[in-house]
Amino acid sequence: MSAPQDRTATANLTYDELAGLKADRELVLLIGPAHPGSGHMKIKVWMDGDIIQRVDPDIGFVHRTTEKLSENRLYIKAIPIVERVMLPDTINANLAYVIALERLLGIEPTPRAQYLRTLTSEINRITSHLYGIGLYGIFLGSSTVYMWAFADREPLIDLIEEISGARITYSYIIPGGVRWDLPAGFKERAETVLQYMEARLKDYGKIWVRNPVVMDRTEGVGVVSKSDAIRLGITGPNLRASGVDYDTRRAKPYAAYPNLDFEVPTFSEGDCYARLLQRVEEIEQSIRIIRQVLKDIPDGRIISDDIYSKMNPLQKRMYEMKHRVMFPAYMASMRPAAGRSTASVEAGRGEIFFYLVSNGDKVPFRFRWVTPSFLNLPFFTHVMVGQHLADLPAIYGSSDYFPPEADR
Amino acid sequence: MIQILSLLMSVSLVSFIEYILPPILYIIVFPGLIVVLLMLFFMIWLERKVAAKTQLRFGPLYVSKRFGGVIQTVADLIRFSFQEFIIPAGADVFAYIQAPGLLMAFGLLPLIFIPVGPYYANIFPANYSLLIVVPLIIITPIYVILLGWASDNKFSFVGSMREAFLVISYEIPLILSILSMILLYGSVNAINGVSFQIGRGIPGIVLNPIAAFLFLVVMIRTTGRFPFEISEAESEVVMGPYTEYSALFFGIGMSLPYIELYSFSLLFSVLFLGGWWPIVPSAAAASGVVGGLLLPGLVVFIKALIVMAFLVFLRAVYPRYRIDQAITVGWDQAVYLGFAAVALSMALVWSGLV
Amino acid sequence: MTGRKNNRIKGHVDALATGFKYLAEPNRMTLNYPDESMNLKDNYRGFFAVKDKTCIGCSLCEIVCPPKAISMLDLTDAGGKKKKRPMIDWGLCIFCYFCVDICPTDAFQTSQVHDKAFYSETEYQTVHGEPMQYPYDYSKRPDYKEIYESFHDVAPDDPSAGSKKVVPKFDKKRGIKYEHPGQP
Amino acid sequence: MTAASRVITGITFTTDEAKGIFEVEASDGAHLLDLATRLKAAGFDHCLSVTAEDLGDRLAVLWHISSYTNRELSGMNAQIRLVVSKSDNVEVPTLTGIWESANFLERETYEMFGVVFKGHPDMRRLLLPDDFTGKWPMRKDFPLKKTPWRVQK
Repeated sequence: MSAPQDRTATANLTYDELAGLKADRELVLLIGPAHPGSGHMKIKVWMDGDIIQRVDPDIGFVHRTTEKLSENRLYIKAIPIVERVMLPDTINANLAYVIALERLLGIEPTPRAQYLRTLTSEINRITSHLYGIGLYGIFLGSSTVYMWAFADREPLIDLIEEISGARITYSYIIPGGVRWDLPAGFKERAETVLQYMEARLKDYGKIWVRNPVVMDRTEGVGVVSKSDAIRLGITGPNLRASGVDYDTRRAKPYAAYPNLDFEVPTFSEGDCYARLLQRVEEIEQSIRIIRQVLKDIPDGRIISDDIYSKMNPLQKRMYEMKHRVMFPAYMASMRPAAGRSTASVEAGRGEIFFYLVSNGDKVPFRFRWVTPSFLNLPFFTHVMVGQHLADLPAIYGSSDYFPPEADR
Repeated sequence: MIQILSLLMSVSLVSFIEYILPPILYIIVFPGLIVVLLMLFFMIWLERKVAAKTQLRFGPLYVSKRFGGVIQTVADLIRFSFQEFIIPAGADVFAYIQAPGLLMAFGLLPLIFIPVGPYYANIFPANYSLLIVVPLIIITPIYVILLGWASDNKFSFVGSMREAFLVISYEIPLILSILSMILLYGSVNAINGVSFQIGRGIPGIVLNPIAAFLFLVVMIRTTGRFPFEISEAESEVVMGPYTEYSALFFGIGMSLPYIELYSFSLLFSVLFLGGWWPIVPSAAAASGVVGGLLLPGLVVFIKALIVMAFLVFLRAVYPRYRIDQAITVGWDQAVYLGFAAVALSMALVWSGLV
Repeated sequence: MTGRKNNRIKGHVDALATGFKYLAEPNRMTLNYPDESMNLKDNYRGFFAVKDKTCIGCSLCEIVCPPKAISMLDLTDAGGKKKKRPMIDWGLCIFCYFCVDICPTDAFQTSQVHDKAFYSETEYQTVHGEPMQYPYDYSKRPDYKEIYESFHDVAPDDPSAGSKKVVPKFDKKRGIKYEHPGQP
Repeated sequence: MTAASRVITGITFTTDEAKGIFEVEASDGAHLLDLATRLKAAGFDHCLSVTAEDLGDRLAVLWHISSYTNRELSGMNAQIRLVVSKSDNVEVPTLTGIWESANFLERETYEMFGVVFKGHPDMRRLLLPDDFTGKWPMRKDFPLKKTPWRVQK
């Protein structure tokens, strides 16, 4: 029933008839963009009492036209741009772009570079999941797990800093390989950090994951059934928490993943609690993968012969001395032959899909980005409907939605 | 005028100490305004510090670094005092300005009726102290609704409605909890209650643990501690009823839960923790200000501080409940628990065990 | 640790006990930044400068710079010889080190300084680490000296000036421990 | 592109496996819907991306699809391509009826390329601000402020 335009029209109605006038009871809340629980987006919520009737996510507050930017720059310059939309997992974004570019160029990275890519990618996945768990904590009101998660990213970030020299925007992966080799004594230090992480996960379990209040808040809330998850195209850990056994690392193998032994955990419940457990399980799997990588990593060059042969003698000498890849001038002038390529990479939040088109020019002709958070948008329109207002942060937090990543 | 002057002239030093000084002391110094202010400074600092310690960080540090940043709250107060006070365009100005004042008044009033020493009976009529404290504590939601309504903000209003729903749902458990102690002590005079506990040598928390637990839960809820920090839930309703307030008025909104926490904790230590035990003033000492008010008051205060410290520590452990879950507990399990507490008290009294 | 069956009382006790554990034994990971600052690793990507003698003015750094922070300036040296040298706009630089890596003569001198503070926008733009006037005042060219040292000396406007240098160490129990190398 | 082809349930894909391209071309709107229905039935259960390419006088609209449940199909990012002539508002049929996950992706393609998806339930702007007045920013003829660059030849 539509809202009566004239308020006096409702004067003669009985209380029950008034209650039937849903539009009259409707409360429209604008959550964001300046709201502590919204992130850089506006969520328009229609409420009936405490129940959410309709949600319209208004995104784009941090839209930076990055697709257009990268279509107007050299191929190599897109590396920092793809990183900057997905700050919690820059390596995975970087990797996805470089894979697409390598497919265009026809370059194959060396095995050691593949393992190093996998190593950094998995460390990054842990930091990304910790970021998600921490923000989930602050959404539900637990500042402790927020601070813990952000503090525990520190040792992991330091590990990649040892390799790449930067803390967040690594720009580590380049066509043909990676830029720096492992420093001496890295394996021992990484093992220390992994043991620390494992011990800490137990404490996370006690204060957060198995905290009765958390279980009350999250169990049975925001349920996404398996068929719904597939229908809505939800991706990443959120998809697996609904019982879909799909992981890009296994379905569309890349880097060193085909050689590694790891499990893809899934949960059948599909509620907020399952999504939390999913992330914790994936951290454990990532620890397992990192251990394997450090054990199995082959020796050899970290840059493919195509690129190595283009270096000048000084740069080759620098590589032999410092195991640091210097760019040949080719990096600034590469022109892939006309063609198209796609790349899919499992990032912390889900599948990154890149579609790269070259027309033989020095800049990409078309560079399409699809980021996992953008694919997870149906959480707002479908999953929140019918839940309480207080469940909105719980579902938002559990989906690990990252506005800059969706807006690009 | 002349009459007043002559009255003042006739007041001797002794009667000044005996009749005029104690109420002033009680209201202005302890447990009244000055100690409330100091307690506020200390408690907010302690809460931040305790949370920080659990959260792998330092907390307030840089204001008075040598003392662990203990005067950080004073610095905050100074900052609040110099902030611009903004009245939103759509606000009902009269209600908007008076609501925080009324809230503050009704937050502070219960303090007058909580005896912190046997001398209290000489200052104020103490015979009905518990009966007066309870309504004063649960009247605040009216002003919180006023606050939310006057702000002309949906989040304020949602927050204040939440506060009202919650306080009303926890009224019955609170009353049942206090009722069971009244039944047990056989008096609505809190001083008699303390004498009862001291006389038997057993604190109320041992006599009726159900009532004590229930009172603790209601206390957490009414003062908005975690896991019941629902009406101000930041990620849901911004700052709850206080969203539109700025400057000192926001400071009032922020400090009000702590003041409520203080009066609740005093009441808890009087009703359940044996009051001023182990200091048991003799009849002679009880008639003096120091022996009858200050020393026992200190004991009650320390007990209350420990209770408060525990409650603020909960912030570091729990997230918050959803409002319907909290209300369900208030109307459902908590009421049953309240009846169980009353039944336990009745059984104890009936069987003559205490 | 994953599983749904949970004893509520045990859950509350566990949560409270874990909280108390960290309260009793705080495991602080904060670096009190202006008072302490980290000794960064050798490959940390900090501010850098151009060694004038090695630079050949090939413009590759300008071409590869993703945010276009580098622009080549036409300079004349004391002998009247014309040359191109990169001018770096620190307000745009993202420290990706593409320029450092692409340099065919390895003319960039890197440092681990990352926390240099600028007072004004015009100080961002530097040649050889020396601020340029904006609009570019070509008459006030810097003399060609090695600027590298100036990055390593703690500048007076450096926020971490006079701070204790600490070294992060990985630790099985505490994650990261900051150690003072100077102290026993 | 190397000309290899692969047949999935009667539909011939132009493939270049090394580059991860599996493409099928739709001749017009009706053919597109028919193709999509058959691909859905074959096991492609979600839409990964909707986008367009500005080919000058024409516009190629692309749907990238993949599968979560079918192990065989989940290894590929198949793409359906529909080339239409470029105008201010290009009209193509929506595939949200077949893959609901195309909803936001089609909205984005609409505001960036000016492709109106007929039958889309909610054809509004998504990312761009409400007061943005320019037309279709991702098309190649969108005016840019250009700064010149140099490339070593």
